[in-house]
Amino acid sequence: MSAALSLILMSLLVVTALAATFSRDLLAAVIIFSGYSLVMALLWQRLQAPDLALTEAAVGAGVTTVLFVAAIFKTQRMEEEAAGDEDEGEDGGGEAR
Amino acid sequence: MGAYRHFPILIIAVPLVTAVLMPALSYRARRACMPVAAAALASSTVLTLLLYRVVKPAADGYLSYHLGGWEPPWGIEIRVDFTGLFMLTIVCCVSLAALVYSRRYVEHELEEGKLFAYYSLFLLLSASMLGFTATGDIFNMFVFMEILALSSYALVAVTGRRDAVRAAFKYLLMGAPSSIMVLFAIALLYSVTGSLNMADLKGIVAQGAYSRVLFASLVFFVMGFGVKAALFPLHGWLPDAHSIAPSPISAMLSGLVVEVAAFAILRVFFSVFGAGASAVSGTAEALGVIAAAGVLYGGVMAVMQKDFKMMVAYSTISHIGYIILGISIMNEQAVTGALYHLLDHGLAKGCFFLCAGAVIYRRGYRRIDQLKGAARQMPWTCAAFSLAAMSVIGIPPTAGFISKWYLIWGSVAGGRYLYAAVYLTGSILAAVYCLRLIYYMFFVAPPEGSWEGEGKDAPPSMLIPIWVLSLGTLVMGVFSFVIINRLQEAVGWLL
Amino acid sequence: MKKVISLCFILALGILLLAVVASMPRMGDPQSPTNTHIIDRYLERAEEETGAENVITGVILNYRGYDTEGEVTVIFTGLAAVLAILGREKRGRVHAYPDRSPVRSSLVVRSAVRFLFPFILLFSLYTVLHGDISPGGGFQGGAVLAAGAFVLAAALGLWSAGRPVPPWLRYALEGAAPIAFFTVGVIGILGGAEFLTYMLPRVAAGLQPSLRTWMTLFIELGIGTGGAMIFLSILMALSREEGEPL
Amino acid sequence: MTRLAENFHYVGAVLLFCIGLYSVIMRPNIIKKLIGLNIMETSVFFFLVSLGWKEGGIAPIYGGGAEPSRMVNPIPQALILTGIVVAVSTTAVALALVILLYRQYGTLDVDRLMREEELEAVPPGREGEG
Repeated sequence: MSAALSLILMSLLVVTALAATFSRDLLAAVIIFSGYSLVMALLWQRLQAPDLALTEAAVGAGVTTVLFVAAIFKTQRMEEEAAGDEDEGEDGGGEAR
Repeated sequence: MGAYRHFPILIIAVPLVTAVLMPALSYRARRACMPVAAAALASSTVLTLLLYRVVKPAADGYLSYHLGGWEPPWGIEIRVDFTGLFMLTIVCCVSLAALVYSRRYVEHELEEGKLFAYYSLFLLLSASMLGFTATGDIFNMFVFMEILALSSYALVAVTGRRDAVRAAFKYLLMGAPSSIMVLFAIALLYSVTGSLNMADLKGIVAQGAYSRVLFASLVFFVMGFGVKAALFPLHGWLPDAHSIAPSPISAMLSGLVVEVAAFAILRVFFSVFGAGASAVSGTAEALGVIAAAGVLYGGVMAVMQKDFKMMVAYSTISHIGYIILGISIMNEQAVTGALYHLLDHGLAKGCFFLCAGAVIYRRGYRRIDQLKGAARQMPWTCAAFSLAAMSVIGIPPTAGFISKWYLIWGSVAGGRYLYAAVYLTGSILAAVYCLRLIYYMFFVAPPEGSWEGEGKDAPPSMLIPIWVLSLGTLVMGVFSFVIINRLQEAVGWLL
Repeated sequence: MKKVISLCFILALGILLLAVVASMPRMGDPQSPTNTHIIDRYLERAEEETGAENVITGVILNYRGYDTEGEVTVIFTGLAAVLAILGREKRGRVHAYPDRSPVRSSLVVRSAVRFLFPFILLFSLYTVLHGDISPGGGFQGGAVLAAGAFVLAAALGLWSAGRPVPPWLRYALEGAAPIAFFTVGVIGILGGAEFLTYMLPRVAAGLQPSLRTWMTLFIELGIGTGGAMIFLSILMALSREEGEPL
Repeated sequence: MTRLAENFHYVGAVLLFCIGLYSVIMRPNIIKKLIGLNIMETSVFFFLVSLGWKEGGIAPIYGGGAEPSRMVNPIPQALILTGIVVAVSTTAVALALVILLYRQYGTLDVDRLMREEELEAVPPGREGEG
């Protein structure tokens, strides 16, 4: 197998992982994570693991993502601003007491 | 051998499949859940006790079961050796007691729709601990560890109260990365050995190649299991989870779950890497220092607590330090003491949490100063607590004395006088926090209106498990000769 | 302060791991321990010993069948944990769409999903049944089926996704995989061999291979349907409305 | 150093592991922590898959005249299949906890949760709770 393609795929993995980590929009982060799983599945296919590629594409990119999305719709979509000491959170959970 | 051959798998598989059947059972006969669960655990207990007839503390005294008939390095093996059998017995007995206790307590505290999930998870927790202890395959150990972890997260949160959910989440946030670390450790180990079977691994590790990778693997194992065992700097999740969970679950978590993780460290040290491996001796040194710090930290924090269950939780951190310290000294007496302390800790801490649960069940009191004069209303509970407390402190006829004796003997024999001093200091701290409670319970007049009432002690279905555990510490202390020599012999073969 | 310590910890771990990687066997080296120690038997004899052309299926169901039993128990534990935390959904009270949107998705999406779903179903069935010949197997197929059902749920609403399987059947099938394993395991013991053995000495030699095929198929189907049902139930429980009685 | 270059798959796995760990430890948002957890998990799987690969390897499936000697190691693949299941189960449990946590605290931010905890640690008038 050609190392170059693997390297490209791996750098794509690192980029998606970083993007998922730093995006403020949780929904976007989850979708990026789904992309990460797909790239991972491709890489596994290249490493001669078709069973795993199939499973990762279905579970990592499919099931996990949908579960995340369901949870995000039950909670909130945007990451909160960093909790400083005197911030006025829009939900004000801490200050209500 | 005969039918004994199949006992190891049946011990694990019967509670496991019963757990899976629980939802269906609750659909047809809700009241039957608890008796069926108890029957499954009781059958495991009986099978475990019967195994003492075939498993001997000798080099080839273990019972090996080849799943699917595939020989060990290729297939998965369940290997019950004497130390493992000892741990299996502890798991069976304490979880059976906690399950019997659960009935009154949990049906009082949980919504009815969640009961089947509770019993199902309870059985999964016990069965996974049995599988985790008995397995001879390192990846299989990881699988059972995950069942254990998932069920314990859920059981902490099962009441659905604010603080319970938060405690469970904290537990998960530390527990899940630690599982991944264990997986990474397994991957590293596999990368340089190509094997997953513990006995096979021990042979390959002894050849000494790739020492750097092996060292990293061991560090990851210790970090991973250290979180699960609440080893001192990684204990952050424990006080909340243990004090907020329903009391029978606290007893399971404190009496068994952390212990099983400590036992896993022992397994990794002696059965996977082998006491002679260079990685082990270096790691053990560092581990000893950390564990000694944990003994003192847990003890001091326990003295400072105002909440009964919180105090017991910190005491757990201290006692896990005892066990890990004993393992890290790595001589026959100290490891025997550590193993015996597993038994003592399981019984005594289980009893403590069940007592706390009985008080909460009757009165809803959690704070220590509310326990003043508790013996007026709940003499039996308080007496059982005192007996277990004697074991935690290490007063002679109890099991705690025997285990501490061996631990101190081991540290002196190994020339670690400082560690012996740590053990003694830990005992003094234990005496402070336990005797204060006993004093409050028996010798202080209760404040107006707090303990007179109708004067009922806990119901029998709660008192019996409490007393079984409490008397267990006494019996295992008085009759320690039944097992401790054989245990020492088994440890001799392990090292 | 805490952040600095954490960062240092991560960095230290990373450097430790890089040092480890530098001293590991070369990747892909046919002489490395992983490629020499015990795998010859798996690669050369798997087909005759397990009857599966796909060595991975052979390993999963035969050599390491007990791990797979643990694995299916893990998902069951996941489901039991979710139910213990959130409770089972009540029929008809789950919002039609996971995203609570009252607006139905567009006709194009709905038709496309309706058109695709039978193919996903077919593919997953193929994956389950052909697991021992081609890539795939019980869990892979179950995951594909669950992913397909999730797509249906996202486009048409949860109850449309759940409708093909009535709740009582779904509840009954959730435990299918561990029970299938246990059954086969006990058959193994009764057949005079070990737990999870497929070739039973007490059965006539001519029948052994076909019995093995049937038991393998039974387990594969158990894993597939069990896995898919559990995922569906988890999604339903996650979408359950708050304040609903259990 | 040459070994690092030869083992660049492993280096990638280590990098992803560290990114995941960073996300778990440093990001205050719970969903981010869970994504980080999944990244950590897949990085270990990636490490294992690379471990099983062999130069010029083929997938370990007979048929079509595949030679066993060229097949890649099936064991890591079998392990990862189990690992994937474990990962998704953990995620499901964690998400269930997240939903309940959000219902009760109205936030997904760990720093805020900690602050609530400190507020609750003062226990006046909650003796009655069991």
